[in-house]
Amino acid sequence: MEHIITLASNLLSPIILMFVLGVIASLVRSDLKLPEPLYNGLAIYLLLAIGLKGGVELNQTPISEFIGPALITLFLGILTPIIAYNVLRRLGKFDRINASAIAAHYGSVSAVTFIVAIAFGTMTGRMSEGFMPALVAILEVPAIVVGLMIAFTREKRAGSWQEALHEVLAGRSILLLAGGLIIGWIAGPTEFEPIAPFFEAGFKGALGLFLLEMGVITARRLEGLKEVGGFLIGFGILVPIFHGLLAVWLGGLVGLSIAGSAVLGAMVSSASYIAAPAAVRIALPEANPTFYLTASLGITFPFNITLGIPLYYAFAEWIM
Amino acid sequence: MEHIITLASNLLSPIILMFVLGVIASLVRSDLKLPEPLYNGLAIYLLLAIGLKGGVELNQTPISEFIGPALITLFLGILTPIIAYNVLRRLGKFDRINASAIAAHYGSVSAVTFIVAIAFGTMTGRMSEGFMPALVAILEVPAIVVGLMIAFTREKRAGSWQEALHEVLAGRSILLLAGGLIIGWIAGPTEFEPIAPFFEAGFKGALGLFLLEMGVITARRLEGLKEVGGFLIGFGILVPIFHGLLAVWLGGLVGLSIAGSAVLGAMVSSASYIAAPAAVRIALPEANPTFYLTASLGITFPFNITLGIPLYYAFAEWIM
Amino acid sequence: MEHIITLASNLLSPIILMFVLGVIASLVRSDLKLPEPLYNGLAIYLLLAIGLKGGVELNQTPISEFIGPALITLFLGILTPIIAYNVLRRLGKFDRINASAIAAHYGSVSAVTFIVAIAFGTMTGRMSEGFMPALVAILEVPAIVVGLMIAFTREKRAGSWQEALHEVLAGRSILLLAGGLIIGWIAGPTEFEPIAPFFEAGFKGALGLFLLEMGVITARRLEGLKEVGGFLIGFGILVPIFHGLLAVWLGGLVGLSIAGSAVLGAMVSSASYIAAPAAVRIALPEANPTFYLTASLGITFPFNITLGIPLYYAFAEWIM
Amino acid sequence: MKTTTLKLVTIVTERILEDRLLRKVQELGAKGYTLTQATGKGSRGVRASEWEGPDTRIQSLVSKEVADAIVEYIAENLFEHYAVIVYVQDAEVVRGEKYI
Amino acid sequence: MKTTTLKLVTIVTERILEDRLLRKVQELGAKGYTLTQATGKGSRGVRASEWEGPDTRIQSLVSKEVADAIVEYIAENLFEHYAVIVYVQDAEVVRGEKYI
Amino acid sequence: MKTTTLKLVTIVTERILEDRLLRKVQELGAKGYTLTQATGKGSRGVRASEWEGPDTRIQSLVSKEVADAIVEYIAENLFEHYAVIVYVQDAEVVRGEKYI
Ligand SMILES: Nc1ncnc2c1ncn2[C@@H]1O[C@H](COP(=O)(O)O)[C@@H](O)[C@H]1O
Ligand SMILES: Nc1ncnc2c1ncn2[C@@H]1O[C@H](COP(=O)(O)O)[C@@H](O)[C@H]1O
Ligand SMILES: Nc1ncnc2c1ncn2[C@@H]1O[C@H](COP(=O)(O)O)[C@@H](O)[C@H]1O
Ligand code: NA
Ligand code: NA
Ligand code: NA
Repeated sequence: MEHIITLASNLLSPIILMFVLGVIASLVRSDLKLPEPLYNGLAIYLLLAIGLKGGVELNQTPISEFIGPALITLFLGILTPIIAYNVLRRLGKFDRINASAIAAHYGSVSAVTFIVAIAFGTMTGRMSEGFMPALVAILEVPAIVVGLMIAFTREKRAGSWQEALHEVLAGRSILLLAGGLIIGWIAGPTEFEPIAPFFEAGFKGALGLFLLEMGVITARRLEGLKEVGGFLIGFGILVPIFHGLLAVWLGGLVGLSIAGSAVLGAMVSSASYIAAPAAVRIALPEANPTFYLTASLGITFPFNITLGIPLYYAFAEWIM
Repeated sequence: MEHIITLASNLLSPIILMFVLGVIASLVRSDLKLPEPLYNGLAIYLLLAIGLKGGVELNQTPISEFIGPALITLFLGILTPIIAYNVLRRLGKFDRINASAIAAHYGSVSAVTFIVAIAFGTMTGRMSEGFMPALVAILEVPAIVVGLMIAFTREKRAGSWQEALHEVLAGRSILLLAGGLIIGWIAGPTEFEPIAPFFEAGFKGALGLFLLEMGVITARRLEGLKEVGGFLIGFGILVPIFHGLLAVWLGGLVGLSIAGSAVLGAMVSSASYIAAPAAVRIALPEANPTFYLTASLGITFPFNITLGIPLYYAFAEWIM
Repeated sequence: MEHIITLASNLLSPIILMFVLGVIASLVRSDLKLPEPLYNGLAIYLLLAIGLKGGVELNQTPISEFIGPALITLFLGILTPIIAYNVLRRLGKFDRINASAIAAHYGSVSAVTFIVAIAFGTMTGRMSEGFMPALVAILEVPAIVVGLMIAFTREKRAGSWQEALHEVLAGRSILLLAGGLIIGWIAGPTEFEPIAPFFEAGFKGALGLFLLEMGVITARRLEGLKEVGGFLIGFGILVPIFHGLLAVWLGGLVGLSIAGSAVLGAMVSSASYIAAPAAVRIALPEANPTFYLTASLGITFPFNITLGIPLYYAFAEWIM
Repeated sequence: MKTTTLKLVTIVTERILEDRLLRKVQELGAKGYTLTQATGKGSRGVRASEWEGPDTRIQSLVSKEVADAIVEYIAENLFEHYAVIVYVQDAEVVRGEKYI
Repeated sequence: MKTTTLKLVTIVTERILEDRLLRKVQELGAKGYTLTQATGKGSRGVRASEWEGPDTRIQSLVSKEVADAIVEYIAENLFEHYAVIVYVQDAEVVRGEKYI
Repeated sequence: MKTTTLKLVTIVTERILEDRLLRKVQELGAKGYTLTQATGKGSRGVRASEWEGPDTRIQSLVSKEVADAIVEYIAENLFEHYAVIVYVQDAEVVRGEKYI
């Protein structure tokens, strides 16, 4: 009963409803659409804000608390693309290129899903550990490397492995998250104060505006659903649930709080749709973008921000 | 005396002065100009914020209070384009196409005028009813339909009636206002709180920045003044005053507060320059945009935000 | 010792670190880059905010306090380009065109350096006089006029003197600063209140985001360092220090506070990279942009915001 | 490398016509198109990017017949009431069969 | 549909020259123009869109004579000191008299 | 005014290829290029400007040989897996030696 209330409170929270508004706008062929530079700017703002805040709180955290979660995140970043790859190959009969391309996405992380998971926690009064953004940075890269390695080990490929790696490491998600973390960590709470109103008070509203546009973009991806077939749709829901619950459980084991485990679950469960697609497009141009984009953006992302996140929180509460 | 003070306080309020700064910048051929994506993004922000806030307050309003104002707004949305059309045909000797095109604009509503009217109220300590944004949504569409119907009844036209209607209904003004209202209504005050700093605290400043750019755009329209002739200039001031005072009076009759009646006056008096021009351009391409854009954007808009709004407030106070 | 702490506190303040992050992003060839319309919009916001705040405080300042600093600023705006010109001609053996082009930049002012100087003061608890933004407006124009006059006096030039002057006077920096000052002055503290959250609370964070992009832009200019040679690099550090210390000293003489003198030092020391380059490009197309842009943007700007500003504060404290 | 000469049709017009024109152009046989934003000035005066957004510039690589059909459609339906310009140029492509 | 062959002049140059060039182009006989934003690289190095804004790309459909005059003006007045490129192509239009 | 006829190569492709292509185009002999943003539709469906940013449109004025080399490079390396279009047109320039 209580979980149904939490679920409803997520589904009816303004930021999720803004996402729905974006979906509707796209379906009725409205001209409602955030201008691209603004959408871009909001992404920069959100990533930097998350990084900064994480850094400020990391500044106050004994490093010993952080080691366990960091290692488990790294481990999950290597394990989950392997799981995803095998499910796609064995059960889904995907070819090696497409399977590894999709696997790279599901091993990596969606920063927006992470942010929504944090916001869901604070809105329902459950604060996760301050160092969670550092985990996002740790989770983002390895899975993409693993995914591409699977594809590159046997044959010579058309794409460029080094360029793809550069794309991820020098990509703005990593730079803003890691940069923000370091800046926040150096600054600490006192120095952060003057810029806090900008980066903290406006945060959730800006996230809502961003999700409005994410809704528009997601809706466009729905067209791909017919093409990708039933298997990938099932994959895009069940594998994230499995990854998510696994991560919640392991998170609990290494001492994360309920909210922290749930957020880790959301992170690990989520599929990348910014860093991974860019890297995969460069390294594996033969892979079909319709598969990985429809799955990560059209299926897993909306599933996670609506149903997945409350589920991970519920599971985290249940096991602790 | 007191009214002169209110008038001055409007004319000298920072947001109106920013509008003036925009006009001046344009006249001295400055490069000062908000980049288009930003102007666009501000419009989205303002409409959504107004909708959200309206929804949150509607959530706390008994529906019975809302029925009267809603019906009267609908009635005014049908009446005012007919008045405008007849004035333009009979007194102004405009042809049917141009008369109905202009009428569609004057029946519909300018969201920015509405927002300035609300802001003027709160700045002078007079709160209007929370559900006013819902009235904007009600007022926007009918007049455009009526205006186009007048043009389409007798002859077959070049433009497309259905596309024009789609343009209005799926247009972003309606989607953001109505969507914001529903989201705010579902969310209620508690759920709205986390996103309030973004949508509420920043609101008036963002409006100022938006008006800066409106000033630039308005000034460009002033060139059209020579072309449109004296009649349309008079029309653009007197008809809005008549519409406005009528609406204030009817607003009072159905139980709106002083501020509520004044805001309704400003809304009804205002002429659309976003939804209506787009719809008219599609449905009535033969109509001359210089007429309807110069009138609504070059004459009525600046008149209303400077002199009109204080006038409607003064009249509302006087009759109640 | 205390000064070293202040210096560190500047170098490690989040907004300076964001600048560094931008530089790093550019060096590792990241795609991290604020979209141009956003960067542009932030510039408008910052200039307007500074103007408004200055105006509001000017409203509360007896005009007699303002006369001295205003005159000294005007004097420095005429003196510094002459100093710079002579150093470049006599010591640097630059030709007349390039010397006067660079001189125009070093006489004029960088609004961002000014803003960082103000922010540094408030972060370390030292408020400068409220009318400082008015001094920026006074300082911006004369130096450009003087610089161009030097070039135009002897020969007829290819470029257009009137167009260049129009570019500066109707340029957005002047319009926003002067316009903001007047609006803020008319509005006063009470009328300013409703828009204060937007223009005040968000200010420092927005400055940080802006500096991130300034870092990206500055890093691109570093390529020019090889071309411009050692003399210009020395010039870009030593002449600003001399101008800055001179201004701090004169600021103290005319009664400015410690912080006010330091901010005046930063202003006078800084080199323009928005208004001056545009004017010089129009009036002196023969001048090589690599010289003046590399010097002002690649050398003096980063020097000032990291080391220069703490130096001017330290000197101001020391002499008073 | 074997090349074919095709026609590059360029249309600059009001944003409001974008959807309608793209549908029409494809109906008339275009297999693809490229869009950019533009502002400009013509017989109907300055078209700066204001509330209505910038104008749209449509380019499509098509066969001679399709190019003629597009130009004719625009001349007959849009010239009178809309701000629009259309012109046709030659362009050489490889794998030309993809575009016709 | 009767068509005329006109000249399409394309100029890519610094934003700062936009106003001046547009005035000049019209003085020389152009009846209209289309503007887009561009960045690029040439003999004067990379022109990325920075504080100065992106470069401007002016296209105008004009008669042969006007095209020559525009190219000549640019060659004589702007080539030396500004980042600028200009080239001329053929383009077929209907109602060609509108543009000359 | 003496003019030369050169080739104007236009490429529209995914943003992700921009850096690589610009490097290659210059390796093959191009002395400069102009970039604009574009969206569009082709055989791989609609390319709207989303998270990936808009497509990139590269134009370069080069000699016939360089044009051929660029087209060949793209046909061989990019056609199969990427959204890309390339076409070549004539363009007259003054001081043509600057671009070859
Ligand atoms: N001679 C021209 N050369 C280039 N573009 C033009 C020309 N005339 C018109 N245009 C473009 O076509 C649009 C509509 O022109 P018009 O219908 O003549 O107002 C203008 O806004 C320009 O973008
Ligand atoms: N060969 C070329 N092809 C296409 N565009 C060029 C070429 N050369 C120069 N440009 C454009 O013209 C601008 C100025 O060139 P430049 O004056 O040579 O530096 C560049 O920024 C490019 O946008
Ligand atoms: N026939 C065409 N005319 C103009 N542009 C095209 C055409 N076909 C494709 N394009 C452009 O090339 C891009 C890639 O095309 P494609 O590889 O066929 O998907 C599209 O997004 C369009 O921008
Ligand atoms: Na994942
Ligand atoms: Na109305
Ligand atoms: Na200076």
